[in-house]
Amino acid sequence: MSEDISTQNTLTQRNQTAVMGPQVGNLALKGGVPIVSEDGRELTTLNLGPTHPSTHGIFQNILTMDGEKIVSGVPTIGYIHRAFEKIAERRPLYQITTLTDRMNYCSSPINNMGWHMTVEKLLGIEVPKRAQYIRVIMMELARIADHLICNSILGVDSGAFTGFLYVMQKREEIYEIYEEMCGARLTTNMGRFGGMERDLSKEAIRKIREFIQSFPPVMQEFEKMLNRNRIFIDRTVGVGPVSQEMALQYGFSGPNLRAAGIDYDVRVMNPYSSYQDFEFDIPVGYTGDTYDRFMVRNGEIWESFKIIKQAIENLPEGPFHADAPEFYLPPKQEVYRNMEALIYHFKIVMGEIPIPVGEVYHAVEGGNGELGFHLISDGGRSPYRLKMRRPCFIFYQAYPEMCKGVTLSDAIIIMSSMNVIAGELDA
Amino acid sequence: MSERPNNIKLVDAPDGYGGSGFFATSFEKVIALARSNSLWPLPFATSCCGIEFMATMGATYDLARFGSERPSFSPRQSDMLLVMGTIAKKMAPIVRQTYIQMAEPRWVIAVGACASSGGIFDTYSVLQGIDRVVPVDVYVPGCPPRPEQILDGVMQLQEIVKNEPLRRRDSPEYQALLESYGIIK
Amino acid sequence: MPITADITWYILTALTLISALAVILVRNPMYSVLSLVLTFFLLSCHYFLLNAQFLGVVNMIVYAGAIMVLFLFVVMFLNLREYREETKNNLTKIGAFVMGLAILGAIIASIRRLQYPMPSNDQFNVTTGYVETLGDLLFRDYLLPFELVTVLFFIAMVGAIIIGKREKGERHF
Amino acid sequence: MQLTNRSKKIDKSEMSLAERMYLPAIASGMAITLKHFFKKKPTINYPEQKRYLGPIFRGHHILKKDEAGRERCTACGLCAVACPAEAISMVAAERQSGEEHLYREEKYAAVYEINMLRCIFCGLCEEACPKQAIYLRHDEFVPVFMSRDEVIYGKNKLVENMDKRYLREGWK
Amino acid sequence: MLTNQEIADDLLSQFGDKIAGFEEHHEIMSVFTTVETAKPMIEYLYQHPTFQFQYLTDLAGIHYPDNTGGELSVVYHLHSWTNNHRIMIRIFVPIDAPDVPTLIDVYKSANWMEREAYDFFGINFVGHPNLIRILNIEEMDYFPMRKEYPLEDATRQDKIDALFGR
Amino acid sequence: MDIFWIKAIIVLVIFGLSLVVAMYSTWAERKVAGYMQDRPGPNRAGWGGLLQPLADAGKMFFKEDFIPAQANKWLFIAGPCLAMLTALLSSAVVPFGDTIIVGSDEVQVQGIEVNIGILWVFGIVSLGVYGVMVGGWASNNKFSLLGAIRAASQNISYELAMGLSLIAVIMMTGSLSVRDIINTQHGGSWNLLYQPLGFIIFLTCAFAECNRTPFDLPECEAELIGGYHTEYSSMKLGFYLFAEYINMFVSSCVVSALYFGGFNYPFMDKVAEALGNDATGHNIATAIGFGVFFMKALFFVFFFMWVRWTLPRFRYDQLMNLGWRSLIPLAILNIVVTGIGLMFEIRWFSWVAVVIIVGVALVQAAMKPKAARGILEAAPVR
Repeated sequence: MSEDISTQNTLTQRNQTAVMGPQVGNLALKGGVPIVSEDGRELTTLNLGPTHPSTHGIFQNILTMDGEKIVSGVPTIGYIHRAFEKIAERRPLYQITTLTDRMNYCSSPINNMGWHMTVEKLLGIEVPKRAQYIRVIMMELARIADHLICNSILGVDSGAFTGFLYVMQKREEIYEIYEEMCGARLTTNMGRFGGMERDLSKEAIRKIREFIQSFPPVMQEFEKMLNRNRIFIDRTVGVGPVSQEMALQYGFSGPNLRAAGIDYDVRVMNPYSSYQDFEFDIPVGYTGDTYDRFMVRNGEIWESFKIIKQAIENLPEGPFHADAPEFYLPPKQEVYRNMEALIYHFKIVMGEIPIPVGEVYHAVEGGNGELGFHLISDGGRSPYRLKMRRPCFIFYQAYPEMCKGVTLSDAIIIMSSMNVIAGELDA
Repeated sequence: MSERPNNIKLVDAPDGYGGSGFFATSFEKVIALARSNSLWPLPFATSCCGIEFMATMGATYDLARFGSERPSFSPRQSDMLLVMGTIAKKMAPIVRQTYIQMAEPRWVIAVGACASSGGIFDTYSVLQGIDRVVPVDVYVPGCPPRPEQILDGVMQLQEIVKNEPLRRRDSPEYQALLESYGIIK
Repeated sequence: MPITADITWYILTALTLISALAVILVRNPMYSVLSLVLTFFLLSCHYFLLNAQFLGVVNMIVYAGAIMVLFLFVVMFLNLREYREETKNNLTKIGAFVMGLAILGAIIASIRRLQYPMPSNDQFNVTTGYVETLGDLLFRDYLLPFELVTVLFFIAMVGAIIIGKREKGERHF
Repeated sequence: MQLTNRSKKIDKSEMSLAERMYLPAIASGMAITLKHFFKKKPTINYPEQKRYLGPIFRGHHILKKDEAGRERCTACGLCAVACPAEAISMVAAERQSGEEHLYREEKYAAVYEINMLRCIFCGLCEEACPKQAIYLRHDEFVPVFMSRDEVIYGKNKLVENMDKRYLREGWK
Repeated sequence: MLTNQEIADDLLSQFGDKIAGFEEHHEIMSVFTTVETAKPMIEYLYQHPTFQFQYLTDLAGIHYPDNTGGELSVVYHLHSWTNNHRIMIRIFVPIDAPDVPTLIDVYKSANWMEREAYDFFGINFVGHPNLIRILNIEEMDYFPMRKEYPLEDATRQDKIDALFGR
Repeated sequence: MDIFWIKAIIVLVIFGLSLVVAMYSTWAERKVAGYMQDRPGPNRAGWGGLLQPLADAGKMFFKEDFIPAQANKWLFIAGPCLAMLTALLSSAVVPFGDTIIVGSDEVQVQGIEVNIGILWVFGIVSLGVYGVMVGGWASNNKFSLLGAIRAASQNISYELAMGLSLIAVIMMTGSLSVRDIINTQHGGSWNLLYQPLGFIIFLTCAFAECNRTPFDLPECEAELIGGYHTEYSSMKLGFYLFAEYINMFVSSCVVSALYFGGFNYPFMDKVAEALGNDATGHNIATAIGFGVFFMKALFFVFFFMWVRWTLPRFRYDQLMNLGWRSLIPLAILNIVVTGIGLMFEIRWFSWVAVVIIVGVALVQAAMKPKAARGILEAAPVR
């Protein structure tokens, strides 16, 4: 691997045709001979990505096309490979939270909480009920934000830009709630092992209640603009269907799987963080086409909304973090007064707390499906091996099969309805 | 219709010679002013910062106020390359090619820690700052930066553009700069 | 302004001839098609000059606007480099030359035998080229041929659709 | 495949003839956009208007002084260790006699540098600091940079100015 | 409700001495087995009428440099949705000949997961149709997740390593 | 003053007007989009962003002019020129107002009055596609080529339906001259009242001819980046964008002339009477008519934008289906119904078709409860 890319001589003529990305020589015209299909049609190669506007994250698809019909697609990923798993092997556990932030950046709280729960499982910490409820609220807000982005971007890719900006305002409100909770909008670094880093403030509760008030009309408006619009229906129904067998084979999970009609949801199958306390349904689709995916996400937004409402109504009193002094940072005042607290403080920050040797797998229902953390600890300050099960990475491999035989426009809609998040895809 | 806030700072007219019915100014300044108010972005969004850029484009912050809401995904048509998010070493040649394909005058904003310096991703696969492959005009810190900061970056770039002489792109200094990046015109 | 009209006519005719020659002399088929479009456009201008606006516009819509678009459509898909290297042996060249001469002779012969009606200023009727006159003619004097032609076109259209439908395989567009 | 009893099918009913004719959906969509046309805009005119970001927003770093104007930092290095981006570096020095009015503890940071482009504003340094010396301000951003040379902030830019003390204010 | 014991008993009766042992971590059982048995075992679990482990949750490679003769490990993480039960199957291969049969014909999703494991650890999945690097550039000549590579970016200039704890 | 010069001035004014309108359409588009999306749009360059078009133009003129290495240089340049030329030519026959009286001459406020005016617009529009096709082909880029192909087939297909829907109007008027068509609508009898179906078809086709959403397939951002103008930079791109806005303005003018009475407005006779019969009064009345026409046209420009920021776009085959399978049969139906109406001299007869269609839809919606309907399935193609 070359260290200094600036000296690489990959230079092309400046006024070369603007293909969006590098020409992939071996897959384009082979030695000037056009690619010909079985029945003698001359095929073209279209290089979609890595910087094509519809590849929201960054991945490349080299499509072989017959006119506007796609014959085959070869996806290339790894354009923002950041080696999360390698970095995690030399970071103390609490610093890995910042890495999980950047994995599925549309719903970082879910990733944060998933990671915290994994570690809590390893350390054997029992999280108090209030903290669990706060986590649920944050996770469901994150799910709403995630699905809002996906669905509104699907609108953008099909040409309806305006709905995107309507729901974006609501997403902005969700970010304000995060900000009240942890001080950042997107990469939240929210929560700590054993609970939350701070309680829900009055302002945060006010904002959540305000959100509950103001969200439904906007969402209804968004649905009204697209759900029963024939142009949209025609664009999406029957496009990129995924059968149940195919979904199982390709390891689908999350909304994309449920669109195919399988009601697998980690929140229901393996409830974590008090999800068993809440009443909600699992929206499922029929044939797993783009319309189903869209509608399932819409349905999930409403379900999440229901959960948030229940959680904020029944928010239990009590502490917002576990009583685990060796893992949870003591309050700053304690650090001055209490010698023990000071020692713990230093030990926690330095990562010197002994971690039990062992292994744990914990999965949460992320924005895109089962988000799992497989943590193997050898007792050191950082994980021996941390394998993240990233749903996007697994189901995106079905994309070439899904876009076979459809038109270019369909391929793009399928891509955005799958909600492939590059950070999660490439890790 | 909503009332217009009165405190919006409009662009001041450039210095020039006013008279009854005419207003002469340095042509160069007018063009620079025009350019600065019509910076069409090429969003090179790879990760988190791209999501914040969406927020910047959105109703609450509205990049359109600065005349830069027309995202042109074709490098030919854009004026500023907004690199948002981590640039892996696999991606670096593509950033560079996109930059090469852009028509002059072109500017680059590195948005966020990852694009500016690699951020927390101090690993084998991540490029430690895009200024190793393309010249950068403005760095915006933050991970991701708030929309306000992205707007700050755009306004800073407007300032740069406003003060850029028309002939800068032909100057030997600029050629030398490009050459130091191995970009031949 | 008869003199202006004359000058216009000469310029137009020259341009028409040049573009018509360009159609066959230019090697790049793309240019060739575009010259043909230009030729049609200039021919339409001739019609306008003759006060036959309807014919002119229809010529423009049908030939320049629709048929030539399809031509261009086809040419756009051609791999131009292939056709340039097409070799022509002497036999075809001689054949082409002979054929061309024969056609030229036929044209000259037919033109020579033609009787030109000479229009005079007092016979000139402004409304001759108008669509009303044309409509009157078509739907009164020539109703039968007109209807026959429409039926013919209709049959051709149906035939084209049927042939197009017979394409094998899935949808292609 | 039915795994739970909580599944709920989505609405995917056949289009009615009215929906098939495009126009009703188009009309209702256009009514929505027109309604928004006359709505009050939530836009914040940023450089002129600034939003209050909440009391715990993680912005510009600041090295606090105590009431007497002495630096709180004791150069223990916890913040540097806690930093996932490894953006903080410092050089510790012993406090000399006569410097008691400058530094609160016996040890202080002679050099304290943060690489602002590396920093990811995660707030872990603030949490790690046992002396409550480093904070992330809620009311100020790190400005944008125009060159790589200015991105490393030393103590001159980080230490609190006693004339304009930083206070973390809650919601009014 | 399926228990780990049932599965263990069933597997023992089916594969007997091919199983090197069992381990249980937080309710998920790991089955240690040999490279040759892994695939038949997974196929067996897939087709078993009651177990129905039809979902491949994850496939992870791990590097144990100290475990001579079995430096590289592959963990298959299976999930039976109908029973809502998870199980892990682990195998060890020597680093000199890391040949593991591919699972693509059982689970299509194994395709990229195996490519990722190859990319990170250099595990050679025999029978994989397209075993090339997936996340890293193809010219790379080492396997980055192996423990011997610290792999911080060597070109980083703005860091001081002198501080303790790093 | 010579009548020639008056005419020349009028032509120049119309020419300049379409340019200015096109220029400010770009501003209006951004403003309209902004306001519909709850944001203010450009407001820094001049008051309310009014200098935004100038800023864009200033920038574009001084941007590097780029010709890709493998592109066909001459055609690459010819593309935007053709687009601009055809866009500007089409406004020649649009009557912007009644006549003005200068001295003893009565001059029509119009570029040229020809008796086949509407066909002229039509012919020029059909040539307009060359700009897009040539530019897209010459760029030597696959995205551009796809855009060009889409543009060509879309324009040809929708021209048909457009022409057919027009025929009904022509049948009612008995003239191809736009001025005649406007004049028959005098006194509030706008064609819209007699040709509702034709109007909808014509408007839809106008959208398609202008490549506007929901028919903006040739340049749709999400799929083809910029379609035919992907490779264009600087003012060549400006020409393309400009041509689109001029086309939009001209088609708005044509729609308001054909279906909305052009410069006619209610009680215009009374207004004209009040203003008096002399030259000044007549000219003022004409000016009011001109203003009314302009407002109508601008409303349609706004309408174009309104639709663009509301609807998703079609897919290529759906677009073709809509054109060939829905609009053309409907247009033919409209012609037949109108013809029957004309035979018995019932001018509003084509409402019958509309009423029947709406009635059937209502009955069907009432008969079938939602639950009884089946599941949406993909429409079989072909």
